[in-house]
Amino acid sequence: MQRFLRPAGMVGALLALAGCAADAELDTLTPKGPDARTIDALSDPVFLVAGVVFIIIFGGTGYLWWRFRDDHSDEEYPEQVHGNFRLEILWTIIPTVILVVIGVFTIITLTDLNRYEDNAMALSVDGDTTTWEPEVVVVGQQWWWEYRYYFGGTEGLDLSDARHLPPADIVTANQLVIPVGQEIELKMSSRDVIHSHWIPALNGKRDVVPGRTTYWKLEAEEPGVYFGQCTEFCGLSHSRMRMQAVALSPADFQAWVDQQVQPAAEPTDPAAIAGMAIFESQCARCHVIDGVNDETKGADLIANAAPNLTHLMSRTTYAGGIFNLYEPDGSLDRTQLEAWLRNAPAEKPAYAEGRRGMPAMGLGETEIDDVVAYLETLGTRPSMDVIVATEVE
Amino acid sequence: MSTDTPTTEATVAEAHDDEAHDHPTDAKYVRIAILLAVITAAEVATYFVDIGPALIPTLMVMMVVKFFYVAAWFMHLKFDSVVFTRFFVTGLILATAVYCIALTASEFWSKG
Amino acid sequence: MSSDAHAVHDGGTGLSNNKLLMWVFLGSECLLFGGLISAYLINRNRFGDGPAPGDIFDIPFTSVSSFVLLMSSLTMVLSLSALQRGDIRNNRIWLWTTALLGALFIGGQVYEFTTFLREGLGYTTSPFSSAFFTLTGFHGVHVSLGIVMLMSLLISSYRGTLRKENSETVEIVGLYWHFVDVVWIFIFTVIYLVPSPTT
Amino acid sequence: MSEQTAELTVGGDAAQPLGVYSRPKGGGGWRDWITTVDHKKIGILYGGAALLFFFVGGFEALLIRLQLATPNGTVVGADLYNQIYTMHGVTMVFLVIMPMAAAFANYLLPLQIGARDVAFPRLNALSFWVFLAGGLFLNCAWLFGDAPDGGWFAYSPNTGVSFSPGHGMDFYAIGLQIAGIGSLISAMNLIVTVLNMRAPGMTLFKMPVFSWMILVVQFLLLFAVPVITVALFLLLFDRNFGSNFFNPEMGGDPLLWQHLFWIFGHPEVYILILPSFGIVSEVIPTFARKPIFGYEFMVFSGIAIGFMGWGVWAHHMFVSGIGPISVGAFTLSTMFIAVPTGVKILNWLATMWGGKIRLNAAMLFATGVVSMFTIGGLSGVTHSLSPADTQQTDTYYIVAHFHYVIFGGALLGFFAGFYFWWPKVFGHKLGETLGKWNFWTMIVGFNVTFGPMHILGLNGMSRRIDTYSPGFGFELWNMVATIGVFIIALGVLFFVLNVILSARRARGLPPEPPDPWDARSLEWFTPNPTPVHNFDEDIEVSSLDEFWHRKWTTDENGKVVRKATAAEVCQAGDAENVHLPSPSYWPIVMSAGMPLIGFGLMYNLWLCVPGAALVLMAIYAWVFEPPDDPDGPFGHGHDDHDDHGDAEAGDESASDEGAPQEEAASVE
Repeated sequence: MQRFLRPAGMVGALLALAGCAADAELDTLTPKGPDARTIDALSDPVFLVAGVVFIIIFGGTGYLWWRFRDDHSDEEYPEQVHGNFRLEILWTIIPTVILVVIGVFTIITLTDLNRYEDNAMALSVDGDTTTWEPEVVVVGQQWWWEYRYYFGGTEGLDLSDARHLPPADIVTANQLVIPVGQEIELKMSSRDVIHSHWIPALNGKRDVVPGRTTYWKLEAEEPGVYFGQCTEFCGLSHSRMRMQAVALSPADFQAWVDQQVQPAAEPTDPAAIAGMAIFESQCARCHVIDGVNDETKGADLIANAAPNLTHLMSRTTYAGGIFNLYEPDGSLDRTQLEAWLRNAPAEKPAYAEGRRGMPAMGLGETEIDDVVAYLETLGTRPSMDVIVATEVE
Repeated sequence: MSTDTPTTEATVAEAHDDEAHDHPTDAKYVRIAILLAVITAAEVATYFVDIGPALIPTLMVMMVVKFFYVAAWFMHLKFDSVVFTRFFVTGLILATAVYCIALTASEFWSKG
Repeated sequence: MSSDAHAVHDGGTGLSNNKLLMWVFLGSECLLFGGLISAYLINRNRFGDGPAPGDIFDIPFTSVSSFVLLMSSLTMVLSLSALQRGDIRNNRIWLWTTALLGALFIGGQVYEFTTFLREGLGYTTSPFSSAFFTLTGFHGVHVSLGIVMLMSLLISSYRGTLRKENSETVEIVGLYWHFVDVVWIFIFTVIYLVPSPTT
Repeated sequence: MSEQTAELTVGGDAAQPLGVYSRPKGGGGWRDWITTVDHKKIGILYGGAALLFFFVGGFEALLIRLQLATPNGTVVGADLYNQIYTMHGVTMVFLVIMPMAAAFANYLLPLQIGARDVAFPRLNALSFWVFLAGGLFLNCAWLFGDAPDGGWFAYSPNTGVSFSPGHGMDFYAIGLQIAGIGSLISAMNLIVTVLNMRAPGMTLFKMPVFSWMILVVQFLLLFAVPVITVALFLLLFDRNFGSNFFNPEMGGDPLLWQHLFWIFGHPEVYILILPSFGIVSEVIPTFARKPIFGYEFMVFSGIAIGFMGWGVWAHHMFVSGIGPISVGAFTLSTMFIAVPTGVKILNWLATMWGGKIRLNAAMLFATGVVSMFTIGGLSGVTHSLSPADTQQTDTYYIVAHFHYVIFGGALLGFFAGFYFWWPKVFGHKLGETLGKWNFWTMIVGFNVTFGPMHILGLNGMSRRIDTYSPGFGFELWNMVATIGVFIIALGVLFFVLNVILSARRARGLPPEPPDPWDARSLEWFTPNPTPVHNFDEDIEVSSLDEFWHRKWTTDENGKVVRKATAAEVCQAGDAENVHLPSPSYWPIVMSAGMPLIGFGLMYNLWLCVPGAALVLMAIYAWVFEPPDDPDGPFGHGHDDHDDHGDAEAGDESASDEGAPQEEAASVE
């Protein structure tokens, strides 16, 4: 990730320190999109005002300690002052005025953030050119994110039962792929408990609530990868529910779409064929691979869904965005993936016995090798830029 | 919320006088009850007679009138110390305001 | 009522502690019932596949039981008025009547609940059903507690300890009773009479 | 419970002979404590219990910080971590700050208004024992290996039975319900006390600011507790009886929980902080040796905070998907609650201005509150801006904010109160040297712990995460915060040492003479420690700071001159034959039944039977308990706690045939 050194002294020493932190991919003070920038433009001056007020009060207290300490130089009693009406009115009015000013700007910003653009972009889907008003359906569940793309629009899409959604053109997990420079509208819901979708460099957070639809938006100014984290406590593995927004140039985005709308390729390698059989008998109870099974049968989980694996290899993280799929040199991180297949709950806490999270599948070592061989056939590896930028620890 | 004492003192004296002399008679209570019964009958009548868009306001007015009569006469708020009224009314207003705001935020009025 | 300087001075309201306590408590109860009523209102059109409120409410029946509860407020105030006159006999009669009217109301509620159950509206059927039973159930528990208080008053009356000078006790029980009644006035209008969603 | 007990005012003369109903007969030692109805002893009990829970909650905090000291921490697992942070929050809010405020309120409020006791002494004892029962019940969850793990805010549906299938959230719902009963009873009792029991001449606007703040808090409790009661009932019914309030699968609405919880939860914030504001408003004038600046403004700003506190709850829900209009409205209401708070801070500073400040431990803590709370208040303003809040909420920035408010505001204020009123309660002062060590370690440790959390939060560290990965820039400041928490622990240790050592030093010495601080309010009229009957005789109050005005006056040049020494002004505390309310067994018995009912709801409904039986027996016995114990240490006659007020009772007993009868007040 790029480092961003904020000009020191702008909002006082404390916040400068905050901005200086290395590798701060979740930093809220380094906006990379217009929405986050709008928020930043509102909060920075307020931090400044708050800092000044604090220095006055803190310094004032220290000054009073020193100036009016009882030095026992005489026995005189201080004058008994009971109050001053004018002063009281003054220091009621001054904060009020400050807050009115801040309030006006806040409401303006709030209105800005709730205004959704009517943007559209041309997109070729399966050979047909359509006009896509960029929007993505976001579904949270314990403990990963699903992103669903409906290129025909989401008019009339009912998210009140997110466990049963109509088939989408693209279903992916944990990495929200977006075209750069477009405002993306997010329609969000949850399949189990409340989660919160937050990509700090692009915009603030918004809860996803089961049974309801919440709306949010984000836009990236530059191609790149922007980290996010679920921020509403959602149970056991709340801390292990992360995501990334991957912003691509329009051409790269089109290329990505072209890949994603394809069903999975038939495996040819014998190990991969064996792996596919294991997938069908074991994994297909929960996971979907387009061309092998589909969502209609439902997953054997409370949330009724597990990540769609059709283009697994086009993503760079898995298990709620906490493991790298690739080594820094671009090769598959076999060790981690095998450990995950061997005993998932040991790698990431989950209530598998309560049908939440991936259980230990009880696969033998050869079976694991076969499944890995099959998974490797699913989707195309992304560019090295993306692999390096998305790496998590 | 607060009770400023001088007025309280006066009201207390009044209240005590009331208790001694001006307490409503049983006949008065019965008349109130008949009034309440009549209003209830009118309320129930709205179930059988369609009065259009005036229905909910009418019901609310009748409800408030009943509420008021029970509180003022049967609960003696009309005669007792204003302190009691303040407690009750504070609770009522607070509950009404807070829950109406909560219902508004839950889009009850538009989707109810 | 003497203007005893000790009893009424700047340091207090001069009001009875017990009565003040009851009023303070009733102020607090407004927030309790407000919460339950709001929970009902938010859920009243969430009846799922179960019966809808507009289809299942029996307004004529509920009107009768509401009327019964309303009249129990009259008998309650008459019992207090009797005791304040020192009329123990009428005090007991009216206390009995109040308790019986209260019991009749509870009986009506039990009947209403069993009818609803028969018609497929169980406690777990839908958010509407849960909210309805919770709200009216809480009110029913309040009425029942009121009946227990009335019976306690009657017991102490028959033991000879409920006399004119304790009339404040009856008054305080009465405040509670009337409060439960005004809550029902509210519930009857807002929950029953205001047209409810139907399927 | 209170509604029945308040009502069953049944004459008791015919019912007395049965042995079970006799009042406890002294007995001394622990028996005095469990049957006491003395507001001072109850206050000490509240304080002791709160300190005990403070150590429990503090231990949980240490574990949290150890787990987060380094990335990928392995001190505790995710499951245990979620239980620990939930219980840390619940414990500190409901079992430490609230009861500690109740400790100060119980001990000092009657003294500050010149009363012998509260209006309903037995209800007072009941509220303590019920609180303790709730607190112990909650912590029993640890013994069952199944502590609540849904956060103190318990957002549904994560706390529903599908996602939290153990009994943890039942412990939460029932435990808080029980503790809530205690708070509600206490609130009603103290409101009646303030309204009816003030000393002659003490109008409401001659009450000290502390008493005022306690009164405001009781109103907040009175109206806020029923809201959480509703919420907890609905949660309990959802979990145990299959109702659908918060279950989205059946069409229920998780946001209903949030509304109910925060309608309670935001007034709760002021419930936590206002008592401390009251304490600071007593300590600063005493040690600056000036009256509180702008008394009326202090009182009205407290009332305004209490009032406005009802209109801001949805700022906890800015990102929950409520509409933009709601967000805008709550943004504005939240911002302007800063105004009365600012008025308070400036008035404290103005009180110090021109004073002669004695910087002892109590004053250090009080001024510590002023500056630390300011930080919390200002960070509060930054997230009242709802757009900014979408970046800040649910991060460590919020954790920093509310610790500056609750630790830097409420808790430091309580420490100021300890140092200030310790001689009043225990007859000796706490040591100054250790006191200063206590202050400086705590304030340094506090800032080292929570200061960095501002940075962590703005750097994007989420709340309620059991671990974090390296590479986000969280390592340094988490380590610093963990070091800080041990400095706080050291500060607490200094306090404990101070308590022990100063008690040892005071052993065998005569108690501290009255008025060790040249104080201003009524509680210092009595000797130290406070005699059991509080005041020998009623104090005629003619002004705010009555005690000070009896000692000092101004001469013709406007100079303050002494007119009497404290020893001349104070009462001797040796009055005899003062009728005091008799102790009672039933408050503790009644509260013992409640956890049994709770366990019954969770494990086996039959357990509810003995629980309910205990409660009912206690209510029955409570009602028929004789008004007094002729053999008791306090002489006989009627309970004397209604000596101001309750005109009816007095009139009746005087007017009628003179038959022995129980006063209404004694039945509470």
